[in-house]
Amino acid sequence: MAVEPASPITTRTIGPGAFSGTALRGDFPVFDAPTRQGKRLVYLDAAASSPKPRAVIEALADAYAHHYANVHRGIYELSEDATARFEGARRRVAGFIGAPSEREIVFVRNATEAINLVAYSWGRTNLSPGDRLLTTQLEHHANIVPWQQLTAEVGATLEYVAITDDGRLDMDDLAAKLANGPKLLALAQVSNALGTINPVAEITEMAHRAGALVLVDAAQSAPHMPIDVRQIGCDFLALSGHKMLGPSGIGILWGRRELLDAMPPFMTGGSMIIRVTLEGAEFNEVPYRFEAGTPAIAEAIGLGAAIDYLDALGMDNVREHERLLFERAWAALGEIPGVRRLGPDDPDTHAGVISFVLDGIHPHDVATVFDHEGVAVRAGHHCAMPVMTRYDLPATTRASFYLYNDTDDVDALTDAVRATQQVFGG
Amino acid sequence: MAVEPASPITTRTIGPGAFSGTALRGDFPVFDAPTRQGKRLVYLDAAASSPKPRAVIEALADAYAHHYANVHRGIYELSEDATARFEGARRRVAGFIGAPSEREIVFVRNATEAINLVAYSWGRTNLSPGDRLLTTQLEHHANIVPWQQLTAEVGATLEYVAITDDGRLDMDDLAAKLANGPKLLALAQVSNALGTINPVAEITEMAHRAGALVLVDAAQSAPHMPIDVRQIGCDFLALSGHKMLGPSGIGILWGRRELLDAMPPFMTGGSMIIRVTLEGAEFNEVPYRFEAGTPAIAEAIGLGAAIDYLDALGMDNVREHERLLFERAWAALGEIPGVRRLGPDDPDTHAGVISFVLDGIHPHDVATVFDHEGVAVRAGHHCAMPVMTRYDLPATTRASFYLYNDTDDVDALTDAVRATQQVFGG
Amino acid sequence: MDNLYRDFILEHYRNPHNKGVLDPHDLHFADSNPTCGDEMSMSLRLDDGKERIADVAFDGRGCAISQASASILTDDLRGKSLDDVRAMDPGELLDDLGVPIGPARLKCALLSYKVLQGAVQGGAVAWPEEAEAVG
Amino acid sequence: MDNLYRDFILEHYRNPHNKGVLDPHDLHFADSNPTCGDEMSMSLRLDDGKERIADVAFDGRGCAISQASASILTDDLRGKSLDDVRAMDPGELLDDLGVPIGPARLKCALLSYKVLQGAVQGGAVAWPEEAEAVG
Ligand SMILES: Cc1ncc(COP(=O)(O)O)c(C=O)c1O
Ligand SMILES: Cc1ncc(COP(=O)(O)O)c(C=O)c1O
Repeated sequence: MAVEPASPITTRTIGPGAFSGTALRGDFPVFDAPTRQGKRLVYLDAAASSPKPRAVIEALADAYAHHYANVHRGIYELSEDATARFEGARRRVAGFIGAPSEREIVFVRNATEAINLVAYSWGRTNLSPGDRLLTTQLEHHANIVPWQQLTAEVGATLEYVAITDDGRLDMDDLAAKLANGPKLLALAQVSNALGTINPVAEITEMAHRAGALVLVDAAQSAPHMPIDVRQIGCDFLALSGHKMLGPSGIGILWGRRELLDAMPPFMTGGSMIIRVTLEGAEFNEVPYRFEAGTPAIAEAIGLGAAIDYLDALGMDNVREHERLLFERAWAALGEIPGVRRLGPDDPDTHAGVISFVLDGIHPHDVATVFDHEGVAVRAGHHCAMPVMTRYDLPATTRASFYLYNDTDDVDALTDAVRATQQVFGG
Repeated sequence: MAVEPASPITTRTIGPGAFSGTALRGDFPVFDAPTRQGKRLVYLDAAASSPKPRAVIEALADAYAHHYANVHRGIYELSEDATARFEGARRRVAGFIGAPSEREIVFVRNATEAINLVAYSWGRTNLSPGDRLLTTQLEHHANIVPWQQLTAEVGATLEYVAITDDGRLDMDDLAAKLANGPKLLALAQVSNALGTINPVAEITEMAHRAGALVLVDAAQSAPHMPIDVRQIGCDFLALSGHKMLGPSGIGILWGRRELLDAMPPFMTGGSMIIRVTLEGAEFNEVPYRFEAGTPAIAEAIGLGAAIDYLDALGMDNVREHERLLFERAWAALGEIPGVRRLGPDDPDTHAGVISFVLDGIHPHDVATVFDHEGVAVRAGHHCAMPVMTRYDLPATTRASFYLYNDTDDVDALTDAVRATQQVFGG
Repeated sequence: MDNLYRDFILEHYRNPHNKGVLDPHDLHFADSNPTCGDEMSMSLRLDDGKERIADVAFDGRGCAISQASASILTDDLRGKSLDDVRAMDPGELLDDLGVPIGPARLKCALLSYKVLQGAVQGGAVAWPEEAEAVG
Repeated sequence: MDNLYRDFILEHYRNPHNKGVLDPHDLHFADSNPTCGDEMSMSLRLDDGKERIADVAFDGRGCAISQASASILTDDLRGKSLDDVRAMDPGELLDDLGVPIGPARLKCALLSYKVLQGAVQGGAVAWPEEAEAVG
């Protein structure tokens, strides 16, 4: 692979009606400079966190430079301005995920905190000894460990839906475990370790029929495809801003208003109260009840800017773009001997995340050679150790696509695989 | 007050050996533009949140533009770079507060989360029915409500150290309540509602003799004076980055290593585990055990830049600067009839935060007239309702100084008081 | 101070109309402004048909905006039917105040409206949308 | 690939020295790399005075760096006193590897050192500072 000029802006379009990933790279300053080895940066780690477009960085800097003050209680121009922008971001998020009301949008740090909030607040109020919770074997640790802690604390039982050899949820097992009457099913819409897209709308319907609430971990789906909580029908949804072009330190819990209204606070302190006496406190309405202390003000505003950027492209187009990259990469990797790809074959149920292993080469070594080639991928258990256990692997290498990737990046990926095999094979 | 040119950079120095607040305003872009009313912005609300210097905004933008990736597990240049900068910020924070090791620095969202973390993790492990906890009547809600929730949950008792008419802790009452054997004393180093500086080193010694651990809420002290956890001798310390020139969404819990080591996790998920199976999880070392999920990466780096800015000025100088502003403002307000000032007279025990009420004028109306004059102050209960109750006030107006303020700002404050009295008196 | 606090706002603040508690009363409700903790109560006496407002009073301490707003709002209530009150538009009250109310003060200006609605609807109501925008 | 994976690293990876479990043994310890979950164990047989290492073996699956590092480290242990082992400098092992180890791979390179220290010190030890820097 030759060294290419930084962020070449072309008008080449990938796929009908979609945009050019090559051109979009010009929006992301991280692509301006070559890597230490003088290579063009091929960033294939969106699933861990995404680069930020200039529009988001500038929105953040502008918020800090000219519109920053603490929110909600300041009777002066700057605070009113900051508050209006912060609450405007909440409305943008509501629109992005189809929430009926922005009052259902709780700002948290990340998807992990969103899930912990539900586990602590909903879980400790609604779970009794002997109750069941259901999650799946393909979850990120963020959607496993909080439920393990919760069920251990209250004496409830946690069950896991099994996964098939090609990384899909085993729907028979799901039906069987729903029949055990869990109070809640927590599952990812897209697996970060396998790329699997779960049919969350269908599953939610099954779960509701069985009397279970449904929490959807949208950390890997919200950045990459259109999301509509009404269409999914779920009860809670969690996402992270940093995976969808937004700042770090900001994430979202969405919950149905009537559920949130009935939930006690998680963290307590300023802003989330109505009245405090030495005897006790009276709590504010949702979503404020769940936002104790000074929130990530500018980061929420930055997330709003990220949503504007995504909306301008169109989430349908983003999904279509990544599907094409997936298809090409999946096929190309399939042609290289010694490559084992994980997850489903069908592009309808596989997002732009490809986990793979190279025969006889440890994924850490793969990533090191890739890095040398300018290709940034992740290697490890991807915070999904039960998936690794399921396939008896210590780790995998994972390439994940986003809107700034193009077919050159797919070629870089397969070139890097060959280069790695050469180092270790020759 | 006449309209002044934006951020006049002068070399006038306030106080011997200190810096010029007037000159420093040039570092803060928020002072570049006049207010809606065409006035020079006189920002007297640092206690709620501080403006950001260009150096911090640029460090943030640079981190996002050129050094951003997820941390800790990426085997590629960008992630290694981001991780080194993120962990470098942790070391900077440790140095800033005199922590023996950066392993004792836990990144959280804000002081509120820091206190909640201790209440959930230390509190639920170490508190039994009948135990006592001690806090004070001058605390921010963030240092009251988590303890109310905790003690209610475990059946323990929460007591409050009384405050004197001039807003100091009643040391006899403190001694008496320590004699009741509380497991922990949680108190602010500086009251955000009264400006009182508590003698936390002396109090920690008293508490330790009585067998109580001590949590110091340094949200209002860390930005304004030198802090050294070894000199204070406390066991936990909480602070918020956004009040000390840093980004929103980042704060710190410091705790003694042996205490943190013995505490169970608070939130759970990625990064904070060593191993996850379907049966359970094994948790990582501190501080990672307490940092579930993707942290506020760039915000931590921004906090590091804020600390660099403060270190360059010298925290002793910052304190001295604010003491002079306090003395001048306290005296000037004292000369205006109809002004009641709260908190101690002695500048050694009063930080640059002045809470006051104007006879017959509601603090909300005061703040509105001030806003009209370009003077940003806070009006309300300052998330310290028990303080309001103690002095039988619905609210106060609060002016709080920082390093970019100067004597012109003190004059603007007294001018605004007179203007308010004119509106309501005439 | 231009029109920030018009004379008539200050006049209502200094000498509020309809201040106190009606005893006996048919309806009573109290609520508070979460941003400052100020509380306000309202007591209403109805006519014999229990359909229209015969008399009204408000009580509680607060800022000039909230006190003037309550004074102005209550001045206008006698003779109104409960249905009319339920249908009242909060925007009209803002207009009646006649001064620009910044977003941070909207809850001050609309606390009286919220308390009145609580009284005639038999329980706490949500803040009008105007006052929600900024939390 | 320049010097990223020198031939002798790959040689140690493909044909590791001292691989397996000594049975019986005097000391045994296992630990893992939290960033990837890779586990490694080490078993040691001591001389009659229980002072010096008579034989050593490591076991576990892992990347080329961790396997080569364990292979190289264990090659050098026979005859060393336990005190010498306790005093070993992790930096020397990094030098012995002879390839640049990026910060993210330091734990891979030093896992064998950590496991060895755990074995001779009778319990898990902290990561060497070199490997701490980047969490
Ligand atoms: C004394 C004190 N403690 C705690 C807090 C809470 O800080 P944060 O809202 O950043 O969590 C504040 C903020 O006003 C404070 O002044
Ligand atoms: C499916 C899934 N859920 C949850 C998370 C946790 O996200 P965060 O670390 O932002 O909390 C991730 C992040 O990798 C993820 O991929």
